[in-house]
Amino acid sequence: MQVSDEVAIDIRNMNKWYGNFHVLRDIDLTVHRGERIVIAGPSGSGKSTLIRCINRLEEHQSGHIVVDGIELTNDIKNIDKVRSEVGMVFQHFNLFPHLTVLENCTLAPIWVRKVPRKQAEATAMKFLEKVKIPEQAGKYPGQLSGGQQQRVAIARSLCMQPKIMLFDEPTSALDPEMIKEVLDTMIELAEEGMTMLCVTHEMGFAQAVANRVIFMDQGQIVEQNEPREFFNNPKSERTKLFLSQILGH
Amino acid sequence: MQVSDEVAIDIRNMNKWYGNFHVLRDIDLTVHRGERIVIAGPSGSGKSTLIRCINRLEEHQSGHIVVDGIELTNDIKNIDKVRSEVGMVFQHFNLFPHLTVLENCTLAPIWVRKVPRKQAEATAMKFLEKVKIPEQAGKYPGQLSGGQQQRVAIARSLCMQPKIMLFDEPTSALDPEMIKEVLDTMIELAEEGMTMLCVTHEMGFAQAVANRVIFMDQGQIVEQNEPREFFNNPKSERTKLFLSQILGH
Amino acid sequence: MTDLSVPATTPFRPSMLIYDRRYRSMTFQVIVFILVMALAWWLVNNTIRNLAALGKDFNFGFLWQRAGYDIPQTPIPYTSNDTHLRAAAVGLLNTLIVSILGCIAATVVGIIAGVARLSKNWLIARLMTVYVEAFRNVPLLLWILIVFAIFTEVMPPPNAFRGENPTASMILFDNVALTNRYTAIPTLGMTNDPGSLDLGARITISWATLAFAVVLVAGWIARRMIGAWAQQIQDRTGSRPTTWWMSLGVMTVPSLLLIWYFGLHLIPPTLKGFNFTGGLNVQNGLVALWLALTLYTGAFIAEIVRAGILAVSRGQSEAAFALGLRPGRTMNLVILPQALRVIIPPLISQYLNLTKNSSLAIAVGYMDIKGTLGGTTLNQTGRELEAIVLMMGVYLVLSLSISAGMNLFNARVKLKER
Amino acid sequence: DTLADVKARGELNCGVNTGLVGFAAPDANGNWTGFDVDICKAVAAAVLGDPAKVKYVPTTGQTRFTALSSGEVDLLARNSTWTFSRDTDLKLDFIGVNYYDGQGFMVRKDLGVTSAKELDGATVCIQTGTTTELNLADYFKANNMTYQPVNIDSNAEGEQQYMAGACDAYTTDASGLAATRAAFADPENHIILPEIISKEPLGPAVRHGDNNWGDIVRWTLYALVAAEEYGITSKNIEELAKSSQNPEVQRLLGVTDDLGAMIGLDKDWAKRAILASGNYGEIFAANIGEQTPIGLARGLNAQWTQGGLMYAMPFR
Amino acid sequence: MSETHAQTVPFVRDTMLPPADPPVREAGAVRWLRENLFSGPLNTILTLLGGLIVWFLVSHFWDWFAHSVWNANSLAECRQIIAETWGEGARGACWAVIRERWNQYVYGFYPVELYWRPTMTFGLLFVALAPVLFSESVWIRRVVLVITTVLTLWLMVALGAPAAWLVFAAVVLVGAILISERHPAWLLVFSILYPLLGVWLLWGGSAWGPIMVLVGPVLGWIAWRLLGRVSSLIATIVALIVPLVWWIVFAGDAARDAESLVSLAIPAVDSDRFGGFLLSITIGVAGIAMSLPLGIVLALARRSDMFLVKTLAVIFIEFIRGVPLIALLFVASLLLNYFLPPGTTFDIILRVIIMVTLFSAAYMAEVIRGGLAALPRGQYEAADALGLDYWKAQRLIVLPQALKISIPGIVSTFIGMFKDTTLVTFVGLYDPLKSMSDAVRASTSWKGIYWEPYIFVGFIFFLICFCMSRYSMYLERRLHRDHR
Ligand SMILES: Nc1ncnc2c1ncn2[C@@H]1O[C@H](COP(=O)(O)OP(=O)(O)OP(=O)(O)O)[C@@H](O)[C@H]1O
Ligand SMILES: Nc1ncnc2c1ncn2[C@@H]1O[C@H](COP(=O)(O)OP(=O)(O)OP(=O)(O)O)[C@@H](O)[C@H]1O
Ligand SMILES: [Mg+2]
Ligand SMILES: [Mg+2]
Repeated sequence: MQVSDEVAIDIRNMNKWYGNFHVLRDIDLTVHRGERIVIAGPSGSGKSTLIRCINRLEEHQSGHIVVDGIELTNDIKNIDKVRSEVGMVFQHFNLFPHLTVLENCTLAPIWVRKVPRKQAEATAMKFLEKVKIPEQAGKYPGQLSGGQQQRVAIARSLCMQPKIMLFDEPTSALDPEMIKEVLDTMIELAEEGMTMLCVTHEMGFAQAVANRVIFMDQGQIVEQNEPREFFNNPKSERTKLFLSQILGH
Repeated sequence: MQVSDEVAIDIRNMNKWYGNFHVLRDIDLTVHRGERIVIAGPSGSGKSTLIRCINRLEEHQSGHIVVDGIELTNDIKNIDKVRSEVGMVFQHFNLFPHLTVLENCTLAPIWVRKVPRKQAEATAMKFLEKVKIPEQAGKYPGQLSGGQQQRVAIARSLCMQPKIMLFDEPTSALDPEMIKEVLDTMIELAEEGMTMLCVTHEMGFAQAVANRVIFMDQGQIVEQNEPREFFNNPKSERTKLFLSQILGH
Repeated sequence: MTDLSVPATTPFRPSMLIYDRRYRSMTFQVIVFILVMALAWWLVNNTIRNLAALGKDFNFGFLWQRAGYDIPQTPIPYTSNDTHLRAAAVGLLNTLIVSILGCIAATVVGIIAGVARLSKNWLIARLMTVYVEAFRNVPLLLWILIVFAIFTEVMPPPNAFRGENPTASMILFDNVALTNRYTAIPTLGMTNDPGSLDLGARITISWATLAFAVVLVAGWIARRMIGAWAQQIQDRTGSRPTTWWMSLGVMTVPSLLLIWYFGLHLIPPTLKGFNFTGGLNVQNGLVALWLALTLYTGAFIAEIVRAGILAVSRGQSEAAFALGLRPGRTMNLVILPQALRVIIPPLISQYLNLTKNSSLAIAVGYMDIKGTLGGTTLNQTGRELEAIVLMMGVYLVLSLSISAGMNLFNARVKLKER
Repeated sequence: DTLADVKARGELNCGVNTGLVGFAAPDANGNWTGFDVDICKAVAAAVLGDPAKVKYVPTTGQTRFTALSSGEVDLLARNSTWTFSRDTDLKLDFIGVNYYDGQGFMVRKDLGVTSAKELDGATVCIQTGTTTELNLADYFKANNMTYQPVNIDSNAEGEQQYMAGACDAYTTDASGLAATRAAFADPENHIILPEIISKEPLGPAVRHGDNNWGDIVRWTLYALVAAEEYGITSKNIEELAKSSQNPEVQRLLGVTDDLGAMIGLDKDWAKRAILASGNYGEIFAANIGEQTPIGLARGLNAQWTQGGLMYAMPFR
Repeated sequence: MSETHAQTVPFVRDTMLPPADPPVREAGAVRWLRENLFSGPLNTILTLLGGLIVWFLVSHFWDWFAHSVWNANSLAECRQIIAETWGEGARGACWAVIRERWNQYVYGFYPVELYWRPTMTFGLLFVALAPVLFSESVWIRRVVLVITTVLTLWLMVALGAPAAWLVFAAVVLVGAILISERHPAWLLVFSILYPLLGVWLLWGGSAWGPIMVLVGPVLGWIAWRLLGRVSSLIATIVALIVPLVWWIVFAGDAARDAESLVSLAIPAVDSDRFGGFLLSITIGVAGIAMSLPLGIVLALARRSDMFLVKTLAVIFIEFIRGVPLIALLFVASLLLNYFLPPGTTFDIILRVIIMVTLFSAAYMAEVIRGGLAALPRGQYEAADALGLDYWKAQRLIVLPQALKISIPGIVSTFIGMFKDTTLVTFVGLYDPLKSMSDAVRASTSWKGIYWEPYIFVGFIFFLICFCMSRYSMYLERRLHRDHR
């Protein structure tokens, strides 16, 4: 688990509004290559919005976001470049139900990266093996269990060979038995040194793999620290309250 | 917890097919009045099918099922008689959402047993008190939590004053906090001497109340024994494997 | 498999007819069957007795008698000397013409309106809402009458095009005249006419038409082949060659050559006597009916399209964006294939409705099958039983073939699920 | 047996046009008036003793004959042309002619057309399902001319099309043309061409096979015609019944013989029929005559004594 | 703001930032315009295009609407007034025709002095619908019933209803309001009685007819209760046969005898006096009321596992859905008499209602089938496990839920059917749209008037259908919320 000095994501002074509602306030965040960051916080605190800003699924209104050296502006080319460097896994998987698992995985490489189909399929199979479901390649997403679907979603992102992966509560829509298989996949990824930002409430996962835990509230970063310190010795009152709720449960 | 000698359910040589798929193979099972039987087994082993045969939600194709002295044949009168002796609680509660809790409980007594409404309501309140939710009588099922709904479902069955109760994974659709309240209700029932057949994976429950645990696999009864023996000293390989899976998890 | 028999303990008793589940459903069905048969017998018997009382018979012979009336718009040659059968055929073709044209136009209108209703542009979205609500909540008959009235009241009569200072003028380079009777459009002439193929029953097809059909089909196949070839290249190398100019070429060049070979040109309509001649006069009845059906059905289709697009969750496009797909690609590869599954079944039933609603042609004097077979023929021959039975049969066959097509499609695109 | 049915019902079901001014149309209150309607009233008066006991069933060109043959109406008084096939194949019985008509054309004056022979290539508005449709086809064929039909389904629609100039000529029975033209804001700008291209004897019809009922309707119509011939009007009828010495009048009004008994009615049937809305002449004058907006001359429909075709068979 | 470096300093925020306002260009009307109308070149073009369309429509029709004449006795007079007021050659709408003939558009040829009867019938319709359609919220029911009561009574007074009837209507309406506050389900009794009451009020005649019709089911119920103890099967059969026998054999005579003893007759109005919206609404409401039960039966039959029953239902539904309504109307007017015993004739309105009923029943069946399919299997199983038999399960568990789910579909079927009632013009009935307008135009004073009647009738149809569709959308949203 090496963290380099190279900066992968650099967010400065970033603000975002929904209409008149100030969702993200003066966000400053630097992520280094190979870092694994877990973002936690109460519901509505802007966690999802933050990571969706990073691949421009949401537009920020002031400040700067630089991903892998590319600043996110309204320039479509930059956005495209950033998006093909950044993979994203959603809470509800968002697999394409009309395509087989394999097609889900090869769609973007073929149409965005212009990879020959054969090669795209080979890569896809490699990643499907990594998430341990190569035998499901020919099935449709609707035929898989939730855990399997989420693993396909991860494989689909990996097929674009992104430098950074974003996860937005990847396990919260899953049945308890299936959470483990997805978390295992993510831990494996982390061990390979992938730069990851993960919104999650799985504190076990945070303790196991994160370099840093960021706690957000009311659109602001309230506290950040390495996991051990964060859990054992939270500084701010809000963090304490939050931790008592989710851990005491 | 007294078990009488009287036979409540007698299944002999029963077979069932779905199309060409042989789900239940040569089932032989005798249940005495007052016995509490837990049925366990891997998914797809035919547990649900077996207990659904007992009140003829499924039709068996050969062999005999005698419930409370009445043989289940295609004779509608017999089926009706058996059904009003046997209560059933489903995994997904299956309450009637358009009726209040009280109406859910009085519906069958009024329309099947022809009990006067007043009396049916009194009985219903009695059972609602037993499952500890008399105050919810006027609400609609949609307004209750899962655990409360399942307890209503139990009360609804009890209102028909059945001699035998069947439970099909009554707690598996519930959040962990709610499982306990339902299990408590069931334990209480068991203590009153109700004949019960319960498909469940709650091994704590099995150990606490069952007279007998039946283990099924591939449509057959593989092993049956009293709970202590069953858990501590399983005989067959399959049972051992299964127990290691569900207990180790 | 082994023995599937019932336990032998229950010999048959008559009471099982009612109390045994297996026999009861049979008993019930037998009773229903007897009742239905009795009803059918009663109806048929009544009909026979009524026919006898009126001294009539059930006989389709009238179809071969001389029709004696004229039809304004005849896709196949027809005069008043032809039989009622041929008149019915003309009517059927007219029904098909307005239905097919209507389905095509309604789809276009519906898709545009449905997409526009979802537009972020406030004005456009509101306008489309007004359009959709106005057409959905007012009887179709009214729209047909109003559109027809607009044509008769607003358009100039042919003689307004006449004289030194005509009050009306033709449009599209003097090729098309909009009048209050018809829209006069040019016909196609050939300097090098190859003659025509006789299909019998005075129905002919020009060889030129056939040639064009062949060339167009061949062009289409060639386009598909180019597409497949491009796909192959893409699969091999990853980048797709630009093929639009090749596709355009195979689609158009042969046709252009044919046009040049046959010397195809437009013969514009000219005003002669009371009316325009030389061109093709498309009756306003047809145009009004077509337009009203289009706008009316279009409003319903707009709702279907809107619902279909909304049914594809936002997450799908976000996932595609997150993978780096451009909006256009996302639409083609992700949104449309999913939306279509939702859209097509109700869309087809709108086609069905449109076809059936075309029977309102009677209100604007457009002679469809209802106007010929179920109208004038019925009236002149007094064969209401035969004519209506025949007409309903025709509609039924039309509808059933449309819904058979729908079922086939549905079975093919159904999403696979657990 | 229609007569018994009507008497039992206490009401005469009479099929009429859905709306043709002068012949049959409901007014703003739903009261029916017109030339055909008065026939219904006369029959109702003769049979039931009360001209108001009529239920008017509006019929379209499509539904009229079926309404009669199915028994929905007892009598069809809906300006229908008496033709061979209708009388035989359609199983109707026309019981007489109440209006001798013929098909004509109306055109705008500024079209400059003076004869139907000049209509080659014209657009002609025509009501579907009528004999006029067939006549039109035959006429143009016979004269080796072409035309473009515009099929419309009601008279009101046809007028609208014609007025808007959607057709050069409007063709229907001459009486209808006159009625239509009369109602225009500018009748002087429209002319009815001199050619009458067909014979259109319009008359009431009854179901085939019930001869007694046919007789009743037929002789009610004749009674109206005869009344005009003998000068019996609704005003002087009471007086004539007492004073007239004409034996035919006496027979007609039931003063002497009891003709009514022969058709299953009472003595006064004809008197009541005439009283309902007057004799044929009065009915004509009140609904479509020259004093009305429709303004039809008697022409062929004058009494035979006046050079017309109205000729009641003798009451004897 | 601290430099947030993972390896080095942990970061803790001491003071929370307050929410700030968005940058100016993100707020106010400017933003609204920018976002909604001019957010890009394409959108700007579209906006201009839309503006053009609006301008075109307004500029072409505005003067026509602006120059409306409400008081005139004929079209000629109208035109004269327009020419005088707005100058020669001005165009204008002549709404005077509506003013003069509105009663015909609404009531057809119904006797003027009896206009209050259809009005009252229509008002009571809302009472009958209240427990079915407005069961969702007390508030809506209250508003609907109060408005109905006020409007109905006011209109009845205005139309000169007799005092006794006013009292009757007031009692029913006010009673309905009171009952619906406490026991809305009791109003269902009125809903069941309403069809008979409605028929009697509209067509008039002796009240004994409907009463004797009602006696049939009552006798059936008594028989069922009496025999229920012996055998439920026999009881059911007898309970079905008794009313039939009663209706066919005895009801007619009984009604006549009762009428001669105690007369309960109000003036009869013949079917041929029905027209305009009265006709449309009568056919529409009768059609829907009868097609609903038929549709339910068909839907159940189509889902049955009995092959023959299912096949028959499929054939019927597909047949009806495969032919245009207008063809069925022609069957009603031309062929129905062939299919009945020689000599039977009955009212054309009744025949049309039968056909319309069959037509919408087929559509209704499909709608309800959807509702049935949406019901989870567990509901059926729970009913079975409780020992309810098929019919009880359907009646108590399945249908109440399935029908509720289907309400939006049922309403839109009704809208479609209501619009289709205009087609009766082709069989010679006076629908408000074509026949009535033709009849108005047939009079010399209004010959040539074209747009105004159409616009008026279209507007009324729009109003009714739009309100219904909005209401059903509201219900649909509510249902969605409740099912969560
Ligand atoms: N499209 C939108 N328009 C307006 N407000 C929005 C929109 N999306 C989110 N919000 C609001 O922004 C705030 C932050 O939302 P966000 O989804 O980022 O929260 P979160 O921390 O991810 O919460 P959760 O744990 O529930 O996912 C919330 O108050 C939410 O209501
Ligand atoms: N209606 C049906 N048609 C065909 N096969 C069925 C049907 N219902 C169940 N099966 C099959 O029968 C087998 C036994 O099913 P059953 O539901 O009894 O298993 P189970 O032991 O209850 O499993 P679980 O623990 O998952 O509930 C399974 O393989 C299942 O796929
Ligand atoms: Mg979130
Ligand atoms: Mg199970």
